[in-house]
Amino acid sequence: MNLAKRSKLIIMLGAYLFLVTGFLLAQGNPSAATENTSAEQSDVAPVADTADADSDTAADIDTDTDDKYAMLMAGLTIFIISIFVGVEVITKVPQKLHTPLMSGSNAISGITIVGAILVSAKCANQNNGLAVVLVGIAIALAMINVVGGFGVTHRMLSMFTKRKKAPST
Amino acid sequence: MNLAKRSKLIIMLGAYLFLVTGFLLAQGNPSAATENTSAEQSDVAPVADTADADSDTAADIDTDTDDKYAMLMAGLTIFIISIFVGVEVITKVPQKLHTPLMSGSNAISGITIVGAILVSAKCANQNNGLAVVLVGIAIALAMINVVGGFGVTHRMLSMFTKRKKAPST
Amino acid sequence: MDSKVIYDIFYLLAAILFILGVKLMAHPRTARRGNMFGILGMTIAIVISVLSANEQLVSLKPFTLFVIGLCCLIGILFGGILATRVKMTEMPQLVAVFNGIGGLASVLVAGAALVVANNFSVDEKLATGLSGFIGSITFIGSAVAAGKLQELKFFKKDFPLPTFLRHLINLALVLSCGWAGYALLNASPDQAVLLYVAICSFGFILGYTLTAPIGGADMPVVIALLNSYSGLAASATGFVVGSNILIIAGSLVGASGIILTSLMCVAMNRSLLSVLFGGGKASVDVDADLVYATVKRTTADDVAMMADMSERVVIVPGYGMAVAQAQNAVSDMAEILEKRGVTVEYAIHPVAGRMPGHMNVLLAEADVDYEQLKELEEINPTFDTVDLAIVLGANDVVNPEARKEGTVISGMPILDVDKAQQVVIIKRSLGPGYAGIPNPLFAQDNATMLFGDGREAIQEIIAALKDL
Amino acid sequence: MDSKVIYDIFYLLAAILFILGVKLMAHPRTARRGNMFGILGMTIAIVISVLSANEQLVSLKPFTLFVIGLCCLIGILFGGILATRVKMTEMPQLVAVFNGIGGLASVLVAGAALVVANNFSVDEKLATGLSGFIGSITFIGSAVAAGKLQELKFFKKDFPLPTFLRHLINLALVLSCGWAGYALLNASPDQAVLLYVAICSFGFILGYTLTAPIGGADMPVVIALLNSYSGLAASATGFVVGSNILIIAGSLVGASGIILTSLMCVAMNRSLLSVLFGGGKASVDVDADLVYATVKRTTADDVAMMADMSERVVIVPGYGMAVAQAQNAVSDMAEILEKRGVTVEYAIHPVAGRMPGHMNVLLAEADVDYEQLKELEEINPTFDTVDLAIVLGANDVVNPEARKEGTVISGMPILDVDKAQQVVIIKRSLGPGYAGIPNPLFAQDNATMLFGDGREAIQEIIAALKDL
Ligand SMILES: NC(=O)c1ccc[n+]([C@@H]2O[C@H](COP(=O)([O-])OP(=O)(O)OC[C@H]3O[C@@H](n4cnc5c(N)ncnc54)[C@H](OP(=O)(O)O)[C@@H]3O)[C@@H](O)[C@H]2O)c1
Ligand SMILES: NC(=O)c1ccc[n+]([C@@H]2O[C@H](COP(=O)([O-])OP(=O)(O)OC[C@H]3O[C@@H](n4cnc5c(N)ncnc54)[C@H](OP(=O)(O)O)[C@@H]3O)[C@@H](O)[C@H]2O)c1
Repeated sequence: MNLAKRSKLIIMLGAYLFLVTGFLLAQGNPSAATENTSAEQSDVAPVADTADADSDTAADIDTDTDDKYAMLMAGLTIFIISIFVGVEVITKVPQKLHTPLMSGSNAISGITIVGAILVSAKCANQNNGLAVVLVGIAIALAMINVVGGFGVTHRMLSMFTKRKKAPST
Repeated sequence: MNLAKRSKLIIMLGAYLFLVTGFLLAQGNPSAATENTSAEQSDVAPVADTADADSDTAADIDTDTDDKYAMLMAGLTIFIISIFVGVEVITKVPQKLHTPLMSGSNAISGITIVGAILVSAKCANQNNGLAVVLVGIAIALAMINVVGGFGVTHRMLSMFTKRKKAPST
Repeated sequence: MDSKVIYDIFYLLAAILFILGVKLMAHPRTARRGNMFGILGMTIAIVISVLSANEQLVSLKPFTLFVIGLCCLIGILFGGILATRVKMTEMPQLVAVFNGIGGLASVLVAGAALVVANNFSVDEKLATGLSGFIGSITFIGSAVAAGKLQELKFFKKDFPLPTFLRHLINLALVLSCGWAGYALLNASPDQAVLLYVAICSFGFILGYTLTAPIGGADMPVVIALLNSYSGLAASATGFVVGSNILIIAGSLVGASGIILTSLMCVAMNRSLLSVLFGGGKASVDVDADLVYATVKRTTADDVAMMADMSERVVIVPGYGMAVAQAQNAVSDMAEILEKRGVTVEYAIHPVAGRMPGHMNVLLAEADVDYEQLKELEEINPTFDTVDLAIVLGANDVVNPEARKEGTVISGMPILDVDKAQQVVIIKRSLGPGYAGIPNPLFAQDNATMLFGDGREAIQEIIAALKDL
Repeated sequence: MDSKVIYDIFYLLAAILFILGVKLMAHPRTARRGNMFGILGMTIAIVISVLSANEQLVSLKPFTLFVIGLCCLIGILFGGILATRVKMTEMPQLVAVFNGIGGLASVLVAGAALVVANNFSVDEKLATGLSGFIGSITFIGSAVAAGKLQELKFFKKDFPLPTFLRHLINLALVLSCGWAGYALLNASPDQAVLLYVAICSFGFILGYTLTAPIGGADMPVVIALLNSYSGLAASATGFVVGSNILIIAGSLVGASGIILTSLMCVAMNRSLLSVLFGGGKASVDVDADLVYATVKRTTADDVAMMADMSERVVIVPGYGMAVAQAQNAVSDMAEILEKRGVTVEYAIHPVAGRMPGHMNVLLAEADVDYEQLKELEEINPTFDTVDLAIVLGANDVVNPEARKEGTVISGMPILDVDKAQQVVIIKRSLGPGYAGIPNPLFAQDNATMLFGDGREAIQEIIAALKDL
């Protein structure tokens, strides 16, 4: 148990450092940042890029990139705290339920279907029918994951709750 | 224990509903939203308000208010997940450590000092010396909370770890 | 931008340290490390916030930095004094004081943010209002609680208004706050500040009217609840200034306070509502004289003799031990008994004393090994093999009435002291405890009373033991 | 704006339902409700996402909605078939298949998002790259794992390359991915798509080269790890499309997978690295013939007699029970014995079978009451009061060699079956189990072997019991 606890800690710190270094790498790359801005300027839709120029001096004005950055940071925060919740909650699941836990959490990972559906709208708005079909495949796959995972978990758990039956032969 | 568990659930759902209704109330109020925009226009610094007008039609452009909203939502998410972490972690603290837990968590609530320091910069940038002094008081108070809380917790916990000494008389 | 990234990562690290710190509180062995994690996290957060404030400052720079530094120093000074000087028996009050201070800080920060804000959105205004409301209630409520626990005169007098009127006033205040908060959402900056002041004023009054009528003994529940509030206020402030670390830390504290509150209520078998708004306590209609007709007295010499002849002695401390500050004497007595071959344990009831874990802290202060402290579930099944139970200033937590229906403590789990071979109860009189009802244990066949102040009585027993 | 608020609140609700769902998995009684919470959360999330997509659609609206609907139906159909048709013994493979499917979905979503993105920031590109990388490894890795567990021919043949070259290839692939990912950050939209395809291709190859050399029996660990990866891929996708619910749900799954992985490794007393990159298994240098010199055989009739005369029988199932699909026969046998007044229990080792909780699921399928299933810590101290232990297709988990130093299973906690009065081991031969080493238990004085397929042997015992 102590070993498990220590490994938990290490895993969490590891995941954290992993993300953070990757992120720092991306941010620390100045050419990336410029490329990023220029990509934004070639944007079809009118983005408020003018504010970008003088934003660095004024202290409390949120610019577009600042906000994107804030969202990323919030996402990272959510990610890490959720991992804590996950670790706390999952270590309480007893051994005998580990197989249903595995298939159930598997089903939850089918949440990509939400991402797929959201992206499908963007694809359609660019009149990219092919992209829509590709995303459609993703939706189907994720749906298999969801339905199959929850279904099989339910099947297993139903067995767990049943009481002993009369002998079959 | 079962009662405690159920009350936990209720508490969490309650906190959630509380926040959500409050929030919906604020959002659902159209006059508030307009007031909000006009306040923004009277802003000293140049904010990219022009983008606001046509932003509702284009699908994937983030506007200033949209981003503020997204940040709020992220904050709410972080709040709720942190409450889950808190509940999971704190229910594991044994009874005998409840007094140190109370004073320790008390010290953590002194985190407002960070808010105070951040706001102090804004106050100073507006040349509002009085506001700085007010925030200064907040800093001092929060610091008392932090130092006192952690200090007293440390004092208590040091007692817990000591082994039995020789009789004093 | 680059430094902002680093700052934010450090804030996140601080949040992680807070969570890990609380996690490590789960065991006495690791708890100290947990506190250190908390200190480290807080230090990181403060340093980072100063750095980022320094970066953002464009005017009044030296002045502001000076104010920040000075105020930090003042805070460290006073906080340090409080932390080191205050007696362990005054812990409940101290926690209340810290709570109140934290709440006031939230009020000030949110207020200042509102003053200097130029484009607060609706939700930020909502958060500001909440922060002011919760913070101000916490401030005055905690002050009242601390005053009551310290038994200051001012807080002792009964609340003059009848219950119904009180509820009406509270309702009116809450509604006023709600109205002010609603108006705040649509207000212009100048109006907003005025409305905020109004909310806080209502909050201050509410803090008094809500807590003043609650009995001093119920204060621990109130303190835990206010602890939770101070966390929520910090969270709300986090929404105001847009800082995730405030949100995370605040919600941790909020969760901690509410859990402790509910644990206390469960252990006392009372609902939170009955604690806060009264109505839980029935009047005493048992005749104490009748109950106590067969009470027997004993002397310190006899107790010493009994203890010396026992194989297993269990000490049951209660609020009276805290009042008499008898923890060191008790620890000494236990030591002497152990040297004479007697096994000594302590039975700790979850709500013995006046705050959760109260007895544990006091006994730890007196260097009692925490392995000797047994919780209720652990020791109750073994009470029939106990030769002598010494009840020291405990009353309700050993009252067998709790097993009956229809008393104010019905359903509260108690220590089964009455099953021990011999019971000695040390207290100053036959007066009741916190719940205000007589205790039939005192009149039981196997029970004898040793009247006197807790510490003096124990010291007499020690003297008698040394003479044996 | 208004509908967005409502959507987001429902997303948050879905996230809460996921967390509560996993929380409720903590007990068999509430686990089914937990699964329902998960289903509810997922339904809410999907419905909300369709609503919001519908709102955002400005062109190709009917087509897109049709595609979404059709694909959902296809998914439901196939998912439903898989969920209801697959045998319980094939659960590990099925979980692997689902994992792989989830990984591929992440790859496709992140790719599509990249194709249609017009202003991806650096961090979004990073998240896209990660999503593609993790997702593609998960996809092929899971396919290989499923194939090996299903014992498909294609996956059976040994990996042709020597270890050193293998490591070199893996390193080269990882570095290529790293390079492509780095280039992606600065790339123009068109280049970005190409680079993304490159990352995924490398990821696919890596998925094969990493998992192909791992032995079939180590697959469960790999599957749990890939489960974790599929969650991380979903989280990364969440960063790409800017959706908190993906981040939360993904990190829950990520945590779950990694915890199961580490639990399995701890229970097998092996490090994750040795599982993934080999090197953990020593060659067998114990002479099996010598160990098995004193092995005694028994017959089904004798076993039936012994069982009938016992007061307490413990059944120790292992991987062989799964292979023989003997769970129903076992349950029937236990029922008959119980009718004859024998107490029957099951001793479940943490890594018995080929995935965590494998035996529990099989026995639950056979309607065994979960109260009868005892975990290692619970039953080990009582083995000396067991009259008869029936080891059914278990080998490593009852191998006393684990108590010695220097064997491949040294340090792994085992079931103390050898302490029972009588032990009967049912298996087809004296062949080794997963760890590949002989088991001295089989030759012990109090042990007898019943050779044969697990189910047939049990059925013979049942027949013999009925004849008694
Ligand atoms: N721990 C918590 O968190 C918490 C929170 C809220 C409420 N409470 C309540 O507090 C009560 C705690 O029970 P308890 O048994 O510990 O205490 P109690 O029932 O309040 O009784 C304390 C006893 O100590 C005696 N005493 C006072 N000063 C003394 C002194 N100097 N020397 C010797 N004896 C002295 C008093 O009797 P004399 O006056 O005759 O000496 C009194 O009967 C419970 O009813 C509980 O519900 C606890
Ligand atoms: N549970 C997990 O999560 C997990 C994950 C990874 C690895 N593992 C490993 O898997 C092993 C599990 O141990 P275990 O004791 O359950 O299994 P085992 O050690 O692999 O032994 C299984 C035994 O079952 C017998 N068997 C196979 N088919 C049979 C049939 N049809 N009828 C009767 N017997 C049959 C085999 O002997 P014959 O060929 O002579 O019949 C074999 O010796 C451990 O070493 C563990 O480390 C477990």
